[in-house]
Amino acid sequence: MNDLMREHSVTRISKFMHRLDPAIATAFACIFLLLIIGSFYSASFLSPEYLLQQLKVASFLGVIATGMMIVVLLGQIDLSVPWSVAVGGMMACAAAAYGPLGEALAIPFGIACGMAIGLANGIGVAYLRIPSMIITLATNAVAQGLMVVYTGGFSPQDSATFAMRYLATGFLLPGLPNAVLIWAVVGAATVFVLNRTTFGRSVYGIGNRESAAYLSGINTRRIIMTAFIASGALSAFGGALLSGYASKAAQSMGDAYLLPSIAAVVLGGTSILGGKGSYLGTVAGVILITLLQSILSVMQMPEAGRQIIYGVVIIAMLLLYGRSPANRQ
Amino acid sequence: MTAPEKPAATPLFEMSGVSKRYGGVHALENAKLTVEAGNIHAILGENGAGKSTLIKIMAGVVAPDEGRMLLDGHPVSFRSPAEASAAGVTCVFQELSLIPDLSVADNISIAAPPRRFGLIDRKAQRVIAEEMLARAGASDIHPRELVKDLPLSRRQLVEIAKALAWKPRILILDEGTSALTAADVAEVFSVLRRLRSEGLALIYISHRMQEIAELADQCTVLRNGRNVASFPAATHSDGEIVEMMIGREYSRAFPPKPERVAKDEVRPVLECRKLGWADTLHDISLTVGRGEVVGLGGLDGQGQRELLLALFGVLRGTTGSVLVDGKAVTLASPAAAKSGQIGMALIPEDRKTEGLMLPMTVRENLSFAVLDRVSRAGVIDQEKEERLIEEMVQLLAIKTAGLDIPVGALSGGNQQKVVIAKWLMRKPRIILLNDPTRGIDVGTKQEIYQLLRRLAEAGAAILFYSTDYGELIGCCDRVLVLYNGSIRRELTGDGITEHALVASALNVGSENVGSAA
Amino acid sequence: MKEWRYRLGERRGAVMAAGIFVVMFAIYVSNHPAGLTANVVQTAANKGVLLAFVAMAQTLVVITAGIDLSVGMIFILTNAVASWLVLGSPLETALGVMAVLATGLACGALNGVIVIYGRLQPIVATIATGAVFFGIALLLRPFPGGSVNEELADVMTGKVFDLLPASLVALIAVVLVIWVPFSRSLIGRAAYASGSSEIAAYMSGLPIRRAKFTAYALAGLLASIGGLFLTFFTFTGEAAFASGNAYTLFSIASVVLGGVSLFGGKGSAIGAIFGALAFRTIGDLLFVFDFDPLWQPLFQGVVLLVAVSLGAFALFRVRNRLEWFE
Amino acid sequence: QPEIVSGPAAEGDCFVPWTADTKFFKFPKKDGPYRIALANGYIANTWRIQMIQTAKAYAAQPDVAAKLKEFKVVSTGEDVPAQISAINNFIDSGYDAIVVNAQNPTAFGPVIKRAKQAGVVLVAFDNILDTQDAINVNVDQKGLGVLWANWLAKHLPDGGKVLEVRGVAGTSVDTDRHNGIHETLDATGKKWDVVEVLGKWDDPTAQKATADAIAVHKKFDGITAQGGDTGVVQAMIDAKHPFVPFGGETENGFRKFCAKYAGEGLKCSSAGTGPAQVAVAIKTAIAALEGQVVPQSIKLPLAIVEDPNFKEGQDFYPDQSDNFFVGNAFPTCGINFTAQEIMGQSKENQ
Ligand SMILES: Nc1ncnc2c1ncn2[C@@H]1O[C@H](COP(=O)(O)OP(=O)(O)OP(=O)(O)O)[C@@H](O)[C@H]1O
Ligand SMILES: Nc1ncnc2c1ncn2[C@@H]1O[C@H](COP(=O)(O)OP(=O)(O)OP(=O)(O)O)[C@@H](O)[C@H]1O
Ligand SMILES: O[C@@H]1[C@@H](O)[C@H](O)OC[C@H]1O
Ligand SMILES: [Mg+2]
Ligand SMILES: [Mg+2]
Repeated sequence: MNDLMREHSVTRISKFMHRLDPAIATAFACIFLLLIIGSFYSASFLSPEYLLQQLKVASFLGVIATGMMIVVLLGQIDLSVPWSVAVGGMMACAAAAYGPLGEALAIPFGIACGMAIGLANGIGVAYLRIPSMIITLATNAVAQGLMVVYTGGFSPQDSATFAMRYLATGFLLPGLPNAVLIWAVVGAATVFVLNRTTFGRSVYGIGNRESAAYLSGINTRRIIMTAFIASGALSAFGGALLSGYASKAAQSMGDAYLLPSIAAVVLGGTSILGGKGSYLGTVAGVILITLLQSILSVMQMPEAGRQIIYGVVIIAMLLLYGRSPANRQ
Repeated sequence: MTAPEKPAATPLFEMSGVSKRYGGVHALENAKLTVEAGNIHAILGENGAGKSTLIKIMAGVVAPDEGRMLLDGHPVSFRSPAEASAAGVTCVFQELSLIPDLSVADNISIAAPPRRFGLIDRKAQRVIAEEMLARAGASDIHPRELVKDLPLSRRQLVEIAKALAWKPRILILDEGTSALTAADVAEVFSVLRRLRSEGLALIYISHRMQEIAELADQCTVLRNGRNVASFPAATHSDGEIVEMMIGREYSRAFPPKPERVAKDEVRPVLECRKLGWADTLHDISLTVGRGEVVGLGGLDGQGQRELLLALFGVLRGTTGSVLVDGKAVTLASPAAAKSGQIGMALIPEDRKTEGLMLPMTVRENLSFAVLDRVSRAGVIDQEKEERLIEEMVQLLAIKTAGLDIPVGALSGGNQQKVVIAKWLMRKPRIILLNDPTRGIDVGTKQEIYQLLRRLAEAGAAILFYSTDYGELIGCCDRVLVLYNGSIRRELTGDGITEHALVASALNVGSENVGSAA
Repeated sequence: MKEWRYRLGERRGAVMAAGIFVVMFAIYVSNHPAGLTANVVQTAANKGVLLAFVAMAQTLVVITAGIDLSVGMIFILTNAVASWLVLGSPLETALGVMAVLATGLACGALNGVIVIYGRLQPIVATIATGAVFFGIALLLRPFPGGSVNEELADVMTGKVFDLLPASLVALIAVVLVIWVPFSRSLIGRAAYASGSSEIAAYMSGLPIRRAKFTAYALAGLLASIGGLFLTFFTFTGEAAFASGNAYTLFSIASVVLGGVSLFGGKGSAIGAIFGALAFRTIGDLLFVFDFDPLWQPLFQGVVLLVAVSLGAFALFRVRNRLEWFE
Repeated sequence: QPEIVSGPAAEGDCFVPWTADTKFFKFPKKDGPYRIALANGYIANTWRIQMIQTAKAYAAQPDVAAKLKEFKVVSTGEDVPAQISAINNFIDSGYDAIVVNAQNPTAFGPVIKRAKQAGVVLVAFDNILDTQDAINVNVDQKGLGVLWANWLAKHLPDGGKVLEVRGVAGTSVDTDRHNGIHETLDATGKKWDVVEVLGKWDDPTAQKATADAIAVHKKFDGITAQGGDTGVVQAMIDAKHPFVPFGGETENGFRKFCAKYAGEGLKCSSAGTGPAQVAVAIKTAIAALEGQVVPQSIKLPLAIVEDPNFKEGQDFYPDQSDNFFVGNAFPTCGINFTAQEIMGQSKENQ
């Protein structure tokens, strides 16, 4: 009995090592490298406050990139992230205008609105077979249109509720910002879902070969739709957290999350073609992107140089570990 | 012949000392091959013996770890298929190399299209296409048709036509006929014989022994990546050759069929009445009883595949009705078809796109169709999964370096076993098989035949489409021959003969068939 | 008879896009206060052609099953370059134009090298190069400014024989000089082939790398022609991040509207051009209908959504569900 | 087309010439009512939405509406050529005047030419045009920078370490404000250490940039920010950074903070201009069409509120959204909207 269990845990560990592919290890190495480079500029880059601050800010991207990753694993992409984030934040704040009940349901309502966008995306991709790159672009435009109408017409309430603020900036555990805690919970749930559930398996299966998954009796369309709904929900949740962080919601708040979320997912070793990738990689990618942006900002790099370095660093890191195999074996 | 170590002329092509490893697997070890002009050379071996690897090295697709190749006595090494083809070595691959979105004509002249003013001359290209299609015995294919709109068997012919456009000196067919029916094969064979008479060297890989016997001049047998023997054809019997391939004694190919019971004593499990779909299926009525293996015969493309897909819930807008255990069912998706009360399984035709997720692990592929059974509330019970998988791997003797390697790294035959295994894990009551032994070696085929019979004995109802008449004859209790989307004839018991199969497949009276096939 | 079926089939995407465009443009013009005048057509053409160039650029890459998320930034960067160099005497201007085109070509070639030899996924690789191109544009034009040879600009955005928009003529010329030879060359075919099935293309011995490289490089060139026209149209250069991104996204929308498959191997630049013109007309419709200004973005979004969903109707004809996955 | 005349302008209190050298235009008088178009670019932020609401409200005022046959608004997004085309279309369709918030100050040369030929009055506001041939209505962006820097210099007599949160790189607004700040600080002769970060006129971005800067630099003696001010203060609160003098814009959220934390050291100068400048632009267009004399470049007064003068219900609204820009009135022009009148107006109509 005992032996058996030991054997099991051994295989689990070796399985884990098997899964920790070199890409992720390299990504984490790059994080350390960045910090060390930063510390030449100022020792504060290694201070706990700075690191925690980075983790906290990374949490928003982390939550949003989680949704992006699920969709990317399917071999799809979600370009409606910017306005899903904004809708999540704006609608959560809007709900708060409706008394204590509204306030209590603010975050769920924001998430529900994001899920509605995800549902539209999901129906488009799964049932109408419209390429995700284009349907999500269109729903993004529609969401933007709705928010413009809404802002102009309904005298919106846009301050975050106490709960939103607490989730984004408070401390449940001393020393650990709640945002980080939330990201950890979202991350753990995602790892579980991706690795231990039929949904997760199906996501990988569909990402590799949808026709084979379908003929295996998987309801691939429902899985795809669910994944897009999850992505919409996570973007909107990210938006709600972000408005908690800024204590208010604003239209442009999602703009800064689209390209970074894609870059984070891919820097983390997830194949943009789908079917391959692990959440740990996404964590690394998110931290990498956040740190890079922060260090360039603090070093007062002018915007031009910032863009150039940002691009060059991403390419350099991908060249280091993100290359696809050569054709010839 | 007096001094065999010093042949009179240098052979056209020679390779020796060729080794190739994939991780721990020796795909080839010190393999050799000598090819003569005007000669058809068969390479035989079990799945995973290294046949494809050998010819991929010849054709410049795979770089060998060791070894050398001589063409006309001069050392050569090809860095790409194009280089090999330019040197006269052209391969029709086991995996198709046609571009689905381009037309047949575009594909045939793909690498070196005729040009005018530097641009592709489509008129000239069309002329070439028509000529090559004719040489490949496929002049009925329109050169402007897109390849993806052609059925698989036609694509194979286009593939051959394309290879011919290179004007090769050595033409390699790696299971180039595995998707073809007897009639198509006959046509291809006459083409190959003509090419031989024109002085080409042909290398031919097939798992169909009777094809080898009919066609080959020389045979080379591989086992586990090593040469076992090379000998002129007809110097050994089929049985001897098979024993060389599998390295053990070979018993008879097909398990015995049970005594036939009267038709009305068989309890029908699957029944369809007047099933129709688009222009492809018309008024198909059939029953498959408990414990029965019912074959589907006929030329390829007569609706057999669609019939299976219709039963499995893949086709929309079918007419007529399907009954399971006497009750009418609606099959709107594979998910519905595989569900509890119905318990249907479909072993699909193309394992690469329909059966497997090649980059995923053997484990993940095996349990993919039973995820609902090994999970509770959507959470996978890993121990249960493991148990079922191990059982299956043993039952089907799947040869793999582990459960956590990508299934794509297995040989073709073992991949096919994984496809079958993943469905057997559900213990299905109704099993639909779409040409399941394509590309499978005799040993494995035999295992599959036995398995089918065992499953039938255990109560499954089996509907089995095969392009190999021998299989239909050997395995099936009844065979339904399809022609143009309807059942043309039902053969039973001793009435299942090659003669009858061919005759009804061609939709001619049996008296007209004479020596066909 | 059968030949016609094939001929139409080969152009289905482009014909559809042209149809959508014609219908939308007809609605636009018939509601325009000024009606169908040469000026109205010229205005629409000048705006449409810019996107058409960028969409053509995107098409080349998409055909190889890649994607170029930096086209918009190449467009912006070459606009910045042009606002410095396309000036002065005819000779200087000509050299300036060459330099702008060379810049675009170089950007495209860089993308090609990174994607092909670096073996990086085009989506991320071009997100990153896009950042670099934008950074350079910002170095060149920290604020909007610069100028262009105005005579040339007026000619290129004016009318030929007082009737035909010159920009449209230029677009047709570019199609004839770049697209037609490309699509009929071995390289072009290899580009299609590698987009359709890279492994099959490789097995067939096609020059995949050269083809992809050419596609990316020409995409850069086409985007720079767009950048040049942007300069002719605005007389100025600006490192506008938002519009760079917008053009990239619009180019993808145009390509899809134009029947080019994002999975590669299918479609043509002609389709993408009509897709771009149709896409641009969506915006124009706002002008002729009296919408509440705050509802306009929503209207545009909904029209886009409907337009991209049109293709889904073909789905109802699919009778074999496996065709979903092709 | 317009006659260049010498001043003064009609309604001299409202139509204030930018400098002493500013030209004056007198357009040939046209009979009303007029067809006027507003060609907006970017739309998706509160400022612009507020601007469009103000424009509609202004055009609907009875005395204004009486002069208008048609008032049409089109927003073309961030794409300059689309805006150019929209203006061309307005010209071709015979509009009398076009009011524009230009997506790019230098790109409208050809359009200006065409408008001139067609006798169309072109008025730019907010993001104005680099030209002498169209009317510009704007606030003094550089002056805003100067104002903020003076505020800091006043509160930090010995100089010190200042955080400057900038706007969108490459825009003239950002550059002008930045130059104003630096020239003024340099002129004090004190020792200033200015740390620049990019806030992109966006609260979360500004907040993150500020948080990073605080984490690394620990302490600043003063802060100036253009846009995103609410986020900047929020970051200070989160990082427990002591409150310091602050020169910023006019967001309601920012002003709420200024009022609340004034006692703890958040000494604010809040200045800028409301989206109501669109109304001044429309007013100018009408005046020009009526043949009145107007300056080519009109300088709008800055709406300035400084510590300790933040008055609830006038300078800020505790119960209202953080996002809107307070100071939506130009009393000298007879334009007296309050922001929540604008943002709330359709709610009543629902
Ligand atoms: N790309 C690869 N990676 C890892 N192992 C491989 C690869 N290709 C082939 N192998 C292994 O090399 C061995 C020989 O495979 P090969 O495909 O040559 O067999 P084959 O004789 O053609 O079999 P079949 O009749 O099934 O096609 C097999 O064990 C296979 O698993
Ligand atoms: N993609 C193709 N595949 C096969 N044959 C083709 C293809 N395109 C053209 N052809 C054939 O090539 C010949 C002449 O080509 P040509 O370029 O004139 O094309 P076409 O038939 O006139 O059609 P198109 O309208 O595309 O030019 C014709 O016989 C035509 O049928
Ligand atoms: O003037 C700016 C306006 O153009 C922009 O839309 O919002 C912020 C303002 O400062
Ligand atoms: Mg093989
Ligand atoms: Mg077949």
